[in-house]
Amino acid sequence: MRVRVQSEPFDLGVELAGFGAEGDVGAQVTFTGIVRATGGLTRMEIEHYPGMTVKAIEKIAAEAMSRWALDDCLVIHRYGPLVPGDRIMMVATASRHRAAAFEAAEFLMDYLKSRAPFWKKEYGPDGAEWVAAKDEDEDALSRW
Amino acid sequence: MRVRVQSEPFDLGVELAGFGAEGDVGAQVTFTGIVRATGGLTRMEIEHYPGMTVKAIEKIAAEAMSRWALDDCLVIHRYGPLVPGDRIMMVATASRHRAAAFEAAEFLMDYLKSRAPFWKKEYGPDGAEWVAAKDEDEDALSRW
Amino acid sequence: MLDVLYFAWVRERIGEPRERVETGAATVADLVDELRAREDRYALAFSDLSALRVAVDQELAEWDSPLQGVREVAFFPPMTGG
Amino acid sequence: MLDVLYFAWVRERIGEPRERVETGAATVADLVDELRAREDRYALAFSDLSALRVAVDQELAEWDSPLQGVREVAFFPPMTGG
Repeated sequence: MRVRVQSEPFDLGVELAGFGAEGDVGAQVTFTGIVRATGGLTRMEIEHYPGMTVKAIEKIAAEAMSRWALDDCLVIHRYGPLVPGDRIMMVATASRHRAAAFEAAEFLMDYLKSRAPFWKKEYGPDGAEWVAAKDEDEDALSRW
Repeated sequence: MRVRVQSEPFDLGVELAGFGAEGDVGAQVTFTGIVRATGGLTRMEIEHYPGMTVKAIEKIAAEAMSRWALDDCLVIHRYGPLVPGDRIMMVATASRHRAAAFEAAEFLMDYLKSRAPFWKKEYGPDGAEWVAAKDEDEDALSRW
Repeated sequence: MLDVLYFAWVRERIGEPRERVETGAATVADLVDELRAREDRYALAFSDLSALRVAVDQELAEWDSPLQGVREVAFFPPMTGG
Repeated sequence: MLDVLYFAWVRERIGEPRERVETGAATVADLVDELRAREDRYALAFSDLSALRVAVDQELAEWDSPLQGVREVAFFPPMTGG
Protein backbone atom coordinates (compact mmCIF):
# COMPACT_ATOMS: atom_id res chain seq x y z
CA MET A 1 0.00 0.00 0.00
CA ARG A 2 1.50 3.34 -1.05
CA VAL A 3 0.00 6.81 -0.58
CA ARG A 4 1.65 10.00 -1.79
CA VAL A 5 0.52 13.63 -1.77
CA GLN A 6 2.70 15.91 -3.83
CA SER A 7 2.75 19.03 -5.97
CA GLU A 8 5.00 17.44 -8.63
CA PRO A 9 3.63 15.64 -11.69
CA PHE A 10 3.87 11.85 -11.77
CA ASP A 11 4.44 9.31 -14.50
CA LEU A 12 1.98 6.42 -14.70
CA GLY A 13 4.50 4.01 -16.23
CA VAL A 14 7.11 4.75 -13.57
CA GLU A 15 4.60 4.45 -10.73
CA LEU A 16 3.33 1.10 -11.99
CA ALA A 17 6.76 -0.47 -12.48
CA GLY A 18 6.81 -3.37 -10.05
CA PHE A 19 3.38 -2.48 -8.68
CA GLY A 20 1.84 -5.57 -7.09
CA ALA A 21 4.77 -7.67 -8.30
CA GLU A 22 5.07 -9.51 -4.99
CA GLY A 23 1.61 -11.04 -5.07
CA ASP A 24 0.14 -13.52 -7.53
CA VAL A 25 -1.54 -10.66 -9.33
CA GLY A 26 -3.72 -11.30 -12.35
CA ALA A 27 -5.47 -7.94 -12.62
CA GLN A 28 -4.38 -4.33 -12.29
CA VAL A 29 -6.78 -1.42 -12.57
CA THR A 30 -5.77 2.22 -12.68
CA PHE A 31 -7.79 5.39 -12.61
CA THR A 32 -6.28 8.73 -13.55
CA GLY A 33 -8.02 12.05 -13.02
CA ILE A 34 -7.15 14.82 -15.46
CA VAL A 35 -7.85 18.57 -15.42
CA ARG A 36 -10.55 19.39 -17.97
CA ALA A 37 -10.85 22.68 -19.86
CA THR A 38 -14.60 22.75 -19.26
CA GLY A 39 -16.17 26.19 -19.44
CA GLY A 40 -12.95 27.81 -20.59
CA LEU A 41 -11.06 26.78 -17.46
CA THR A 42 -7.47 28.02 -17.78
CA ARG A 43 -6.00 26.76 -14.52
CA MET A 44 -6.87 25.13 -11.23
CA GLU A 45 -5.45 25.42 -7.75
CA ILE A 46 -5.79 22.49 -5.37
CA GLU A 47 -5.58 23.22 -1.66
CA HIS A 48 -5.23 20.47 0.91
CA TYR A 49 -4.87 19.93 4.65
CA PRO A 50 -1.27 18.77 5.05
CA GLY A 51 -1.63 17.34 8.54
CA MET A 52 -4.64 15.26 7.58
CA THR A 53 -4.37 14.38 3.90
CA VAL A 54 -2.06 11.38 3.92
CA LYS A 55 -3.71 9.94 7.03
CA ALA A 56 -7.18 10.30 5.54
CA ILE A 57 -6.14 8.62 2.28
CA GLU A 58 -4.31 5.83 4.12
CA LYS A 59 -7.48 5.13 6.04
CA ILE A 60 -9.47 4.87 2.80
CA ALA A 61 -6.80 2.67 1.22
CA ALA A 62 -6.65 0.40 4.27
CA GLU A 63 -10.42 0.04 4.10
CA ALA A 64 -10.13 -0.99 0.43
CA MET A 65 -7.42 -3.52 1.27
CA SER A 66 -9.60 -5.06 3.97
CA ARG A 67 -12.80 -5.18 1.92
CA TRP A 68 -11.32 -6.71 -1.22
CA ALA A 69 -8.63 -9.33 -1.76
CA LEU A 70 -6.07 -6.81 -2.96
CA ASP A 71 -2.39 -7.56 -3.30
CA ASP A 72 -1.54 -3.89 -3.50
CA CYS A 73 -3.04 -0.46 -3.76
CA LEU A 74 -1.56 2.91 -4.69
CA VAL A 75 -2.89 6.45 -4.41
CA ILE A 76 -1.11 9.58 -5.64
CA HIS A 77 -2.82 12.96 -5.35
CA ARG A 78 -1.39 16.32 -6.37
CA TYR A 79 -1.99 19.76 -4.89
CA GLY A 80 -1.03 23.25 -6.05
CA PRO A 81 -1.43 24.84 -9.49
CA LEU A 82 -2.57 22.68 -12.41
CA VAL A 83 -3.59 23.38 -16.00
CA PRO A 84 -5.93 21.50 -18.37
CA GLY A 85 -4.45 18.17 -19.39
CA ASP A 86 -2.46 17.78 -16.16
CA ARG A 87 -2.95 14.61 -14.19
CA ILE A 88 -4.53 15.43 -10.83
CA MET A 89 -4.35 12.04 -9.21
CA MET A 90 -4.26 8.33 -9.75
CA VAL A 91 -5.22 5.16 -7.99
CA ALA A 92 -4.08 1.65 -8.83
CA THR A 93 -5.27 -1.68 -7.48
CA ALA A 94 -3.79 -5.14 -7.92
CA SER A 95 -5.66 -8.35 -7.27
CA ARG A 96 -5.96 -11.94 -8.40
CA HIS A 97 -9.25 -11.28 -10.10
CA ARG A 98 -10.62 -8.42 -12.15
CA ALA A 99 -13.85 -7.83 -10.23
CA ALA A 100 -12.00 -7.04 -6.99
CA ALA A 101 -9.51 -4.77 -8.77
CA PHE A 102 -12.29 -2.81 -10.50
CA GLU A 103 -14.53 -2.51 -7.45
CA ALA A 104 -11.74 -1.45 -5.12
CA ALA A 105 -10.58 1.24 -7.59
CA GLU A 106 -14.13 2.61 -7.83
CA PHE A 107 -14.46 2.54 -4.05
CA LEU A 108 -11.18 4.45 -3.68
CA MET A 109 -12.31 7.07 -6.19
CA ASP A 110 -15.71 7.55 -4.57
CA TYR A 111 -14.14 8.06 -1.16
CA LEU A 112 -11.30 10.28 -2.38
CA LYS A 113 -13.88 12.55 -4.03
CA SER A 114 -15.75 13.27 -0.80
CA ARG A 115 -13.54 12.22 2.10
CA ALA A 116 -10.00 13.28 1.27
CA PRO A 117 -9.29 16.89 2.34
CA PHE A 118 -8.74 18.55 -1.02
CA TRP A 119 -10.48 21.63 -2.41
CA LYS A 120 -10.34 22.73 -6.02
CA LYS A 121 -10.45 26.34 -7.13
CA GLU A 122 -11.05 26.87 -10.83
CA TYR A 123 -9.91 29.90 -12.81
CA GLY A 124 -11.77 30.71 -16.01
CA PRO A 125 -13.20 33.52 -18.10
CA ASP A 126 -15.64 34.49 -15.32
CA GLY A 127 -12.99 34.61 -12.62
CA ALA A 128 -12.22 32.17 -9.85
CA GLU A 129 -14.59 29.77 -8.18
CA TRP A 130 -14.34 27.00 -5.60
CA VAL A 131 -15.67 23.74 -7.02
CA ALA A 132 -18.85 22.77 -5.19
CA ALA A 133 -19.21 19.20 -3.95
CA LYS A 134 -21.80 17.32 -5.98
CA ASP A 135 -24.73 15.55 -4.35
CA GLU A 136 -24.11 12.63 -6.68
CA ASP A 137 -20.57 12.24 -5.31
CA GLU A 138 -21.90 12.07 -1.76
CA ASP A 139 -24.62 9.67 -2.89
CA ALA A 140 -22.02 7.44 -4.55
CA LEU A 141 -20.71 6.49 -1.10
CA SER A 142 -23.97 4.79 -0.19
CA ARG A 143 -23.33 1.92 -2.58
CA TRP A 144 -20.37 0.63 -0.55
CA MET B 1 -10.13 3.91 -30.90
CA ARG B 2 -7.10 1.66 -31.22
CA VAL B 3 -6.97 -2.12 -31.29
CA ARG B 4 -3.78 -4.14 -31.51
CA VAL B 5 -3.08 -7.86 -31.40
CA GLN B 6 0.58 -8.74 -31.08
CA SER B 7 3.05 -11.25 -29.68
CA GLU B 8 5.41 -8.54 -28.40
CA PRO B 9 5.22 -7.12 -24.87
CA PHE B 10 3.85 -3.61 -24.45
CA ASP B 11 4.63 -0.74 -22.09
CA LEU B 12 1.68 0.83 -20.29
CA GLY B 13 3.30 4.26 -20.01
CA VAL B 14 4.18 4.36 -23.70
CA GLU B 15 0.72 3.21 -24.76
CA LEU B 16 -1.00 5.83 -22.62
CA ALA B 17 1.14 8.74 -23.77
CA GLY B 18 -1.29 11.06 -25.50
CA PHE B 19 -4.18 8.63 -25.01
CA GLY B 20 -7.45 10.57 -25.11
CA ALA B 21 -5.53 13.84 -25.38
CA GLU B 22 -7.79 15.18 -28.12
CA GLY B 23 -10.99 15.12 -26.06
CA ASP B 24 -11.85 17.05 -22.92
CA VAL B 25 -10.97 13.99 -20.89
CA GLY B 26 -11.29 14.02 -17.11
CA ALA B 27 -11.03 10.30 -16.40
CA GLN B 28 -8.86 7.47 -17.69
CA VAL B 29 -9.25 3.88 -16.59
CA THR B 30 -6.91 1.05 -17.47
CA PHE B 31 -7.11 -2.65 -16.89
CA THR B 32 -4.08 -4.89 -17.29
CA GLY B 33 -4.26 -8.68 -17.26
CA ILE B 34 -1.17 -10.49 -16.00
CA VAL B 35 -0.13 -14.15 -16.13
CA ARG B 36 -0.45 -15.69 -12.67
CA ALA B 37 1.69 -18.52 -11.33
CA THR B 38 -1.38 -20.27 -9.93
CA GLY B 39 -1.02 -23.99 -9.37
CA GLY B 40 2.66 -23.92 -10.30
CA LEU B 41 2.02 -22.61 -13.80
CA THR B 42 5.34 -22.16 -15.54
CA ARG B 43 4.21 -20.81 -18.89
CA MET B 44 1.20 -20.14 -21.03
CA GLU B 45 0.55 -20.23 -24.74
CA ILE B 46 -2.18 -18.04 -26.21
CA GLU B 47 -3.64 -19.07 -29.54
CA HIS B 48 -5.86 -16.74 -31.54
CA TYR B 49 -7.76 -16.59 -34.83
CA PRO B 50 -5.78 -14.07 -36.88
CA GLY B 51 -8.48 -13.36 -39.45
CA MET B 52 -11.09 -12.67 -36.83
CA THR B 53 -9.35 -11.32 -33.73
CA VAL B 54 -8.90 -7.65 -34.58
CA LYS B 55 -12.34 -7.44 -36.18
CA ALA B 56 -14.01 -9.05 -33.17
CA ILE B 57 -12.25 -6.70 -30.74
CA GLU B 58 -13.02 -3.67 -32.89
CA LYS B 59 -16.68 -4.61 -32.78
CA ILE B 60 -16.59 -4.83 -28.98
CA ALA B 61 -14.71 -1.52 -28.74
CA ALA B 62 -17.14 0.20 -31.12
CA GLU B 63 -20.00 -1.06 -28.98
CA ALA B 64 -18.33 0.46 -25.89
CA MET B 65 -17.81 3.78 -27.71
CA SER B 66 -21.48 3.89 -28.64
CA ARG B 67 -22.85 2.89 -25.25
CA TRP B 68 -20.76 5.29 -23.17
CA ALA B 69 -19.59 8.84 -23.78
CA LEU B 70 -16.00 7.82 -24.41
CA ASP B 71 -13.41 10.08 -25.94
CA ASP B 72 -11.11 7.17 -26.66
CA CYS B 73 -10.64 3.50 -26.09
CA LEU B 74 -7.64 1.22 -26.50
CA VAL B 75 -7.27 -2.56 -26.49
CA ILE B 76 -4.00 -4.46 -26.77
CA HIS B 77 -3.99 -8.25 -26.56
CA ARG B 78 -0.99 -10.52 -26.86
CA TYR B 79 -0.74 -14.04 -28.22
CA GLY B 80 2.05 -16.62 -28.19
CA PRO B 81 4.21 -17.78 -25.28
CA LEU B 82 3.98 -15.98 -21.93
CA VAL B 83 5.36 -16.59 -18.46
CA PRO B 84 4.07 -15.59 -15.00
CA GLY B 85 4.27 -11.85 -14.48
CA ASP B 86 3.92 -11.07 -18.19
CA ARG B 87 1.19 -8.66 -19.21
CA ILE B 88 -1.37 -10.52 -21.33
CA MET B 89 -3.51 -7.59 -22.39
CA MET B 90 -4.73 -4.14 -21.51
CA VAL B 91 -7.71 -1.94 -22.10
CA ALA B 92 -7.91 1.80 -21.54
CA THR B 93 -10.89 4.11 -21.65
CA ALA B 94 -11.03 7.91 -21.60
CA SER B 95 -14.12 9.92 -20.77
CA ARG B 96 -15.25 13.16 -19.21
CA HIS B 97 -16.53 11.38 -16.15
CA ARG B 98 -15.28 8.50 -14.08
CA ALA B 99 -18.43 6.37 -14.08
CA ALA B 100 -18.40 6.02 -17.89
CA ALA B 101 -14.67 5.26 -17.97
CA PHE B 102 -15.01 2.54 -15.31
CA GLU B 103 -18.13 0.95 -16.76
CA ALA B 104 -16.81 0.88 -20.31
CA ALA B 105 -13.55 -0.73 -19.16
CA GLU B 106 -15.48 -3.43 -17.29
CA PHE B 107 -17.71 -3.99 -20.30
CA LEU B 108 -14.66 -4.36 -22.56
CA MET B 109 -13.10 -6.87 -20.19
CA ASP B 110 -16.26 -8.93 -19.85
CA TYR B 111 -16.63 -9.16 -23.62
CA LEU B 112 -12.96 -9.79 -24.32
CA LYS B 113 -13.07 -12.73 -21.88
CA SER B 114 -15.82 -14.55 -23.73
CA ARG B 115 -16.13 -13.04 -27.21
CA ALA B 116 -12.62 -12.38 -28.48
CA PRO B 117 -11.12 -15.46 -30.21
CA PHE B 118 -8.26 -16.28 -27.85
CA TRP B 119 -7.54 -19.61 -26.18
CA LYS B 120 -5.10 -20.09 -23.34
CA LYS B 121 -3.10 -23.25 -22.78
CA GLU B 122 -1.39 -23.51 -19.43
CA TYR B 123 1.75 -25.52 -18.72
CA GLY B 124 2.39 -26.61 -15.14
CA PRO B 125 3.60 -29.50 -13.00
CA ASP B 126 0.74 -31.72 -14.24
CA GLY B 127 1.37 -31.06 -17.89
CA ALA B 128 -0.53 -28.87 -20.33
CA GLU B 129 -4.19 -27.95 -20.21
CA TRP B 130 -6.50 -25.69 -22.17
CA VAL B 131 -8.12 -23.15 -19.88
CA ALA B 132 -11.85 -23.84 -19.64
CA ALA B 133 -14.25 -20.94 -20.04
CA LYS B 134 -15.92 -20.10 -16.73
CA ASP B 135 -19.68 -19.96 -16.37
CA GLU B 136 -19.26 -16.78 -14.34
CA ASP B 137 -17.51 -15.12 -17.28
CA GLU B 138 -20.41 -15.97 -19.58
CA ASP B 139 -22.86 -14.83 -16.91
CA ALA B 140 -21.01 -11.52 -16.56
CA LEU B 141 -22.23 -10.55 -20.04
CA SER B 142 -25.83 -10.51 -18.91
CA ARG B 143 -25.35 -7.34 -16.88
CA TRP B 144 -24.71 -5.21 -19.97
CA MET C 1 -15.36 -25.37 -51.37
CA LEU C 2 -14.93 -24.12 -47.82
CA ASP C 3 -11.93 -23.28 -45.67
CA VAL C 4 -12.52 -25.03 -42.38
CA LEU C 5 -10.38 -23.86 -39.45
CA TYR C 6 -9.83 -25.46 -36.04
CA PHE C 7 -8.46 -23.84 -32.90
CA ALA C 8 -7.21 -24.92 -29.47
CA TRP C 9 -8.14 -28.49 -28.49
CA VAL C 10 -10.37 -28.86 -31.56
CA ARG C 11 -7.26 -28.27 -33.67
CA GLU C 12 -5.33 -30.78 -31.58
CA ARG C 13 -8.03 -33.46 -31.88
CA ILE C 14 -8.46 -32.97 -35.61
CA GLY C 15 -4.70 -32.85 -36.02
CA GLU C 16 -4.50 -29.86 -38.32
CA PRO C 17 -5.25 -26.14 -38.12
CA ARG C 18 -7.19 -25.85 -41.40
CA GLU C 19 -8.30 -27.71 -44.45
CA ARG C 20 -10.25 -27.21 -47.68
CA VAL C 21 -13.55 -29.06 -47.58
CA GLU C 22 -15.66 -30.00 -50.57
CA THR C 23 -19.21 -29.84 -49.30
CA GLY C 24 -22.78 -29.12 -50.23
CA ALA C 25 -23.84 -28.67 -46.59
CA ALA C 26 -26.65 -26.15 -46.22
CA THR C 27 -25.95 -25.28 -42.61
CA VAL C 28 -23.16 -25.49 -40.08
CA ALA C 29 -24.94 -28.46 -38.47
CA ASP C 30 -24.96 -30.28 -41.80
CA LEU C 31 -21.25 -29.63 -42.20
CA VAL C 32 -20.61 -30.98 -38.69
CA ASP C 33 -22.53 -34.15 -39.60
CA GLU C 34 -20.40 -34.61 -42.73
CA LEU C 35 -17.17 -34.10 -40.79
CA ARG C 36 -18.24 -36.44 -37.97
CA ALA C 37 -18.86 -39.20 -40.50
CA ARG C 38 -15.33 -38.93 -41.87
CA GLU C 39 -13.10 -40.36 -39.19
CA ASP C 40 -12.93 -40.99 -35.45
CA ARG C 41 -10.83 -37.91 -34.78
CA TYR C 42 -13.64 -35.77 -36.22
CA ALA C 43 -16.31 -37.69 -34.34
CA LEU C 44 -14.30 -37.14 -31.17
CA ALA C 45 -13.75 -33.44 -31.79
CA PHE C 46 -17.43 -32.87 -32.49
CA SER C 47 -18.82 -35.27 -29.88
CA ASP C 48 -20.23 -32.52 -27.65
CA LEU C 49 -21.45 -29.46 -29.55
CA SER C 50 -22.31 -27.64 -26.32
CA ALA C 51 -18.54 -27.45 -25.70
CA LEU C 52 -17.93 -25.89 -29.12
CA ARG C 53 -18.43 -22.54 -30.79
CA VAL C 54 -18.49 -21.73 -34.49
CA ALA C 55 -17.61 -18.70 -36.57
CA VAL C 56 -18.84 -18.26 -40.13
CA ASP C 57 -16.75 -15.92 -42.27
CA GLN C 58 -15.04 -14.74 -39.09
CA GLU C 59 -18.19 -13.82 -37.21
CA LEU C 60 -19.65 -15.86 -34.36
CA ALA C 61 -22.53 -17.95 -35.68
CA GLU C 62 -25.02 -20.65 -34.71
CA TRP C 63 -25.33 -24.33 -35.57
CA ASP C 64 -28.24 -23.58 -37.88
CA SER C 65 -26.45 -20.71 -39.67
CA PRO C 66 -26.64 -21.17 -43.49
CA LEU C 67 -23.46 -21.80 -45.45
CA GLN C 68 -24.57 -20.41 -48.79
CA GLY C 69 -21.90 -18.06 -50.13
CA VAL C 70 -19.69 -18.71 -47.13
CA ARG C 71 -15.92 -19.04 -47.55
CA GLU C 72 -14.65 -19.85 -44.11
CA VAL C 73 -15.98 -21.78 -41.12
CA ALA C 74 -14.06 -22.09 -37.86
CA PHE C 75 -14.66 -24.42 -34.92
CA PHE C 76 -13.25 -23.83 -31.46
CA PRO C 77 -13.96 -24.14 -27.74
CA PRO C 78 -15.49 -21.23 -25.80
CA MET C 79 -13.05 -18.34 -25.91
CA THR C 80 -10.80 -17.50 -22.99
CA GLY C 81 -9.42 -14.08 -23.76
CA GLY C 82 -8.65 -11.21 -21.43
CA MET D 1 -5.67 26.79 23.64
CA LEU D 2 -6.65 25.37 20.26
CA ASP D 3 -5.18 25.61 16.80
CA VAL D 4 -8.06 26.49 14.52
CA LEU D 5 -7.51 25.98 10.79
CA TYR D 6 -9.53 27.20 7.84
CA PHE D 7 -9.45 25.90 4.27
CA ALA D 8 -10.77 26.94 0.86
CA TRP D 9 -13.47 29.63 0.94
CA VAL D 10 -13.70 29.44 4.73
CA ARG D 11 -10.04 30.50 4.85
CA GLU D 12 -10.76 33.28 2.38
CA ARG D 13 -13.74 34.60 4.36
CA ILE D 14 -11.91 34.47 7.69
CA GLY D 15 -8.86 36.00 6.06
CA GLU D 16 -6.25 33.69 7.52
CA PRO D 17 -5.33 30.01 7.30
CA ARG D 18 -4.95 29.35 11.03
CA GLU D 19 -4.99 30.96 14.44
CA ARG D 20 -4.56 30.09 18.10
CA VAL D 21 -7.84 30.36 19.96
CA GLU D 22 -8.24 30.70 23.72
CA THR D 23 -11.48 28.89 24.47
CA GLY D 24 -13.35 26.85 27.01
CA ALA D 25 -15.84 25.56 24.44
CA ALA D 26 -17.04 22.06 25.26
CA THR D 27 -18.04 21.09 21.72
CA VAL D 28 -17.36 22.12 18.16
CA ALA D 29 -20.78 23.82 18.09
CA ASP D 30 -19.83 25.90 21.15
CA LEU D 31 -16.59 26.92 19.48
CA VAL D 32 -18.50 27.95 16.36
CA ASP D 33 -20.82 30.10 18.49
CA GLU D 34 -17.82 31.82 20.08
CA LEU D 35 -16.19 32.47 16.73
CA ARG D 36 -19.43 33.74 15.18
CA ALA D 37 -19.74 36.31 17.99
CA ARG D 38 -16.31 37.74 17.28
CA GLU D 39 -16.63 39.63 13.99
CA ASP D 40 -18.73 39.77 10.86
CA ARG D 41 -16.19 37.80 8.81
CA TYR D 42 -16.63 34.87 11.23
CA ALA D 43 -20.40 35.24 11.29
CA LEU D 44 -20.32 35.17 7.48
CA ALA D 45 -18.01 32.16 7.26
CA PHE D 46 -20.16 30.19 9.69
CA SER D 47 -23.56 31.42 8.50
CA ASP D 48 -24.60 28.05 7.01
CA LEU D 49 -23.21 25.05 8.86
CA SER D 50 -24.76 22.64 6.37
CA ALA D 51 -22.20 23.98 3.87
CA LEU D 52 -19.31 23.25 6.22
CA ARG D 53 -17.40 20.27 7.50
CA VAL D 54 -15.20 20.00 10.55
CA ALA D 55 -12.18 17.92 11.51
CA VAL D 56 -11.05 17.46 15.10
CA ASP D 57 -7.40 16.52 15.54
CA GLN D 58 -7.29 15.76 11.82
CA GLU D 59 -10.22 13.35 11.74
CA LEU D 60 -13.63 14.20 10.35
CA ALA D 61 -15.98 15.05 13.21
CA GLU D 62 -19.48 16.31 14.01
CA TRP D 63 -20.81 19.58 15.35
CA ASP D 64 -21.45 18.01 18.73
CA SER D 65 -17.99 16.40 18.97
CA PRO D 66 -16.35 17.23 22.33
CA LEU D 67 -13.23 19.40 22.44
CA GLN D 68 -11.73 18.11 25.65
CA GLY D 69 -8.04 17.35 25.16
CA VAL D 70 -8.25 18.41 21.51
CA ARG D 71 -5.36 20.36 19.95
CA GLU D 72 -6.56 21.18 16.46
CA VAL D 73 -9.91 21.95 14.87
CA ALA D 74 -10.31 22.62 11.15
CA PHE D 75 -13.25 24.08 9.25
CA PHE D 76 -13.74 23.70 5.53
CA PRO D 77 -16.35 23.19 2.81
CA PRO D 78 -17.25 19.67 1.61
CA MET D 79 -14.16 18.12 0.07
CA THR D 80 -13.64 17.94 -3.68
CA GLY D 81 -10.75 15.55 -4.17
CA GLY D 82 -10.20 13.02 -6.90
